[in-house]
This record gives sequence, structure tokens and C-alpha cells, in this order.
Amino acid sequence: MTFLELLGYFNYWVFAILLAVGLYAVISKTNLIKKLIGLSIFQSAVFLMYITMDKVEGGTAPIIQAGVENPVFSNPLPQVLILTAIVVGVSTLSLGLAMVVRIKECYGTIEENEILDAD
Amino acid sequence: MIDLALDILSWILLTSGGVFVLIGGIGGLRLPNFYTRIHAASLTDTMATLLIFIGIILQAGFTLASLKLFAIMLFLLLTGPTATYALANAALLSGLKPDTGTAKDKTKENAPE
Amino acid sequence: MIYIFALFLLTLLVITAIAIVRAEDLFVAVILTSIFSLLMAINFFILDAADVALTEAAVGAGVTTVIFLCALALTGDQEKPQKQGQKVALVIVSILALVIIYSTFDNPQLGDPDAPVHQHVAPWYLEKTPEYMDFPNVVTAILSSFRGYDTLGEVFVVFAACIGVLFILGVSPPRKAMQVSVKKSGLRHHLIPQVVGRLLIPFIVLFGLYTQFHGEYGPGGGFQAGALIATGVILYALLEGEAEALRAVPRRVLLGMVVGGALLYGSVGVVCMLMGGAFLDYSVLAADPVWGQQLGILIIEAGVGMAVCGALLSIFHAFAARERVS
Amino acid sequence: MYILVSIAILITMVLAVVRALMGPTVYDRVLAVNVFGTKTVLLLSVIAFLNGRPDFLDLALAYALINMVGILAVLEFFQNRSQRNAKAKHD
Repeated sequence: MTFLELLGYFNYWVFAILLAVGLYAVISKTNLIKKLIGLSIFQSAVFLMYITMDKVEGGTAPIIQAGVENPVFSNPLPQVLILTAIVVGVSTLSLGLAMVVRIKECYGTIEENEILDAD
Repeated sequence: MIDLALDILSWILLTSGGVFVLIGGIGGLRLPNFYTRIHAASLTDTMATLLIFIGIILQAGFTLASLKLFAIMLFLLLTGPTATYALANAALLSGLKPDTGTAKDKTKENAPE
Repeated sequence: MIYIFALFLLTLLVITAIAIVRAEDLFVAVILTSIFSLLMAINFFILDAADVALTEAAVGAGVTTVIFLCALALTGDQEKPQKQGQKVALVIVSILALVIIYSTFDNPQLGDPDAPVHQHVAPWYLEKTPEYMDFPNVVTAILSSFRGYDTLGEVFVVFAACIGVLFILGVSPPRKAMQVSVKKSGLRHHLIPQVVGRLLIPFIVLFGLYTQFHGEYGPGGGFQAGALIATGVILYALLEGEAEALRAVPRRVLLGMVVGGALLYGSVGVVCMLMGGAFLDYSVLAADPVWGQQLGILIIEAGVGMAVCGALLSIFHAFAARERVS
Repeated sequence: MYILVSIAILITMVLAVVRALMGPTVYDRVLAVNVFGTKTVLLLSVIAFLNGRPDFLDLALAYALINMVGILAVLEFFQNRSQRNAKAKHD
């Protein structure tokens, strides 16, 4: 396997590393907002994987141009899935943040271990 | 003939724009404190934006794309200096002194209002 | 060549992500998140996903940052240093990353035209869009017509999340406000940002409307337009104070937009059924099936735009109002 | 030619990210974000021409319009935080 062929997998590696970084924040940080930031990194990693899958060598974005012979287009389907997922991601993220705000008001802290101690 | 002249002109503009971008980046990294850094970054930003966009517009010719490019250039020229102004003003108001060299994240919070 | 750029940018993405997780000041983490979002958008653009990149731009540059900042203002922004459990977590996620990297060698390479993803329905969508809808943007066609059920579901998720935030933050806070201080909110005493901002807001809203109605021909659509217009109103709130923005676009209107947008989408489906077609089959809406498709897509994109814009703004106002009270 | 310019922009982006990671003040980080945003607009415009699809300039236009919103929001909230901290210290 040549070096250039290996580079064809680079996007997937970045996906794996981002996934790990996000998961690390979610499971090891005690601060709830940091957990949510980690969750959004995790989410971005998944977006990146889907968008990596849609690429076709030599293709362009799937918007049909007039007067181009035999156009090659990237796959539009993953794009549709991710497009909606980004907006949904923001609204669910803010739902999480709203819960964190309420937790802060009830417990006076957003550190997970202190909340567990207070219970 | 005109085409060649336009090409050469746009290449010159693009290259000099690239040089300005680089100078701004290096200045933003290497200069010693915040106010010198903002100076380096904002001035070169404006210049590079002008040069690069005029360069691309010359390449694009008279199309819808060049109209959009012109709009982008206009908005960048409006927002870039504004953001820099707001930033420098906020820094000054929060008590970051222009002449004391470097400051850490924490120190300026107990600086006088 | 462009792949080498992507390599560069992806490496930066990883570095930024690690820095975000390591930052102890949550404020810094949020600032770095905006760089992360910019990098993500460029990567999407390089990977040919113009619509997705526009969505990421519209959402990531303004709305996400503002909502995070509002939450930080309410919860405090310093992270306590950790005591234990980090080593174990690090080992677990490293193993996970290695396993995923090992498994990626079975994936098709980047840009492989024979990959299984490109064989199933995607070619059919690309082929049939000009015939059924007669407009160039295949992404919009799939989003609003071929997979209209999905999008309906997503709109209702946004709607539900918005209702959830309003329920959670709508209750009165346990401790009453200690002193009612009229905060000098807004960048009111900064003349230059205010003038330029006022100049920009109409253009942002105009550009939002352009993405809304040009979505069939270029990158854009309801989701992007909703986020862009919401960003414009948020800019107004930053400049003039949140109460002023609420006076310009009252909460009733926002809730009406959320509910009305979602209902508009659903009712188009019902009208399709009444006119003898299947749910969300727009071909029956006009005499010519192509026109029917275009009409249906126009209406439901408007519904999506309204719902998203209203939801994001309601969420923003819910957080901001909380800050004013406490 | 476009490639040379985009390489220059990319290098500047790296430098800006380094500045954003190093700090030391929050203002330095915000400045880095601002520089990064402008460079993103430039890079997107150049890439659109490099790919031969100049009709995708919408993305650069979106960033040119709304990049300032994030910066202003950060400044606004940072000032509020400084005021809060000063008040907390005063009490």
C-alpha cells in the first residue's frame, strides 16, 4: 500500500481521533458544560465521516450545471442527512444547556461529583 | 493583449495579497503584546482583502460571480475594522495597558475598571 | 492539490479539538469552538458538500457561540481541576480510536466511485431530479421531496427541543432577583459597532431570504435561511439590548413561527392526501406534476425556514431572559 | 497562482490557530478568531475559483456577513463577566 493510498484513509482517522477526543471529554470531565462541548465534538466527528463518504473523485457538489458534458457529482444523500442533523444538533445542544442551567440553580454547582455529593 | 495585461495585473495583485496575508500572520504570532499584534493583523487583513478580491474579480470578468465577490469584499472591509475596533476598545476598557508587555488571562480581571 | 489542503485543515481540526477539551477556562473553550466550526465548514466545502458547509456557517458562526455564552453567563465559566479517573478514560478512548482506525482499512478510500454508498439510490436521485422537479439542486430535491418524511421528523425534533427549552427555562427561578439592576445591556455606547451592525442587519436578513428562495438553484434552503435570519435578529439583540429585540419580534410571533412552520409542513402533506395523492407527494398539487413538486417544495421550505428561525430565536430569548432575572 | 495564494492563507491560518491556543489574554484569542474568520472567507473564495465552481461564493458571503456577530457576542459577554467578577470581589 503506497503512501498516497494511505492518505485516502486520513479523513477516517481524523474521524476516529475526533470521536475519541469527544468521548474522552464526555466520560472523564466532571464539568457538565465541558461534557456538552465534548458531545458536540463527538457529533462533528460523525458529520465528518458522513461527508467523507459522499466524496467522489473528480466530482463536484450535486448542483446540476447547464452545459457540462458527463458531469460527475458527489453523493447528495449523506449531505441531506447531515444538513438537517446540524440544525437539530444545535437545538438539542441548547436543550442540554438549559438542563445544566437548571441544575446550577438547584445545586449551585455544575461539577458532577459535587452534585452527587449533594444528593 | 488586453487579456494578457489583465492576467498579469491580477497575478501581481494576488501574489502581493498573499504576501500581505503572510506578513499579517507572522506579525500576529511574533509581536510581543496584544496591541502590536492587533495592529499587525488588522492592517494587513484589510490590505490583503482588497488586493486578493480585486485580483480574483479581474480573473472572473464581468459576471454574477464578480458581483458577489465585490459584495463579499465590501462586507469584509466593513466588518473587519469594526471587529478590530470593538476588540481593541474592549481590551483598553478592561484595563489591559498598551505598554506593559504581556498579560495573562487572569490578571486583567482585577485591573481597575 | 486540494486534498493536501484538506490534510492540513484536518490536522488543525484535531489540534483544535484537543485544545478545546484541555482548556480549563470554559470561555476559552467556547472561543476555540468557533474556530473548530470554521475549520469544519471549510472541510465540508472541500469535500463537495456546499449545502452542509453553508448550514455549518450559518449555525456555527453566530447561534451556537451565542447560546453557549448565554449558558456560561448563567452557570459560571471555570472548570474545577480533575482528581482521578483521567488515565483510565484516556486508555479506553485510545483503544477505541485504535480499533476504529484499524477498522477503517476495510472502508472504501476517499473519493472511490465504486463505493457501496454511491451504488444504491443516489444515482437514481441524481438522474430523476431534473425529470421530476426540474431544478438543479439535488440536495434540496432529496431533502424536501424524495425524503420529505425525514425532514418533517427533523423539523418536529427542532420544535420539540424548542418547547423543551421553554419548559425548562420558563419556570420562575428559585431565588428571586437580589437587586433589579437595569443592566446597560447592548453595545449601546459603542458607536462604530452599532452603526456598522445596523447597516449589516438588513443585508443579513436579505441574504437569509435569498438562501431561502434560491435554495432550489444554489446552496441553501429553509434550514440555512432560518439560522441566518435568526443570526441577524441576535445581532440586533446584541446591539440594542435583548428587550428591544423582543419588542421588534415579540415572543408571540416567535412561537407562532415555530408552530406555524411545523404545521405548514404537515398540512401540505395532508392537502396532498386530500387531493388524492400520498402524504407529502406534491405532484398532485398542480395540474402539471413538475409544477406541483416545485410548489410543494417552495411551501415546505418556507415552513422549515419559519420553524427553524422561530425555534432558534425562542431558545436564545429563553436563555437571555433567564440572565436578566437572576 | 490561486494555489500560491491559498498556501499563504493556509500558513496564516496555522499561525492564527497557534495564537488562539497560546493566548495569553482572551483578547488575543478573539483576535485570532477574527483573523481566522477573514482568512476563511478568502480561502473559500479562492477555492471556489480553484474548483471552477464560482457560483458557490454564497458560503464566503455568509461568513463575511455573520462572522462579526460571534466576535461582538464574545466581547459583550466577556465585559459582563469582568463586571460580575469585579462586583463579586467588591462585595
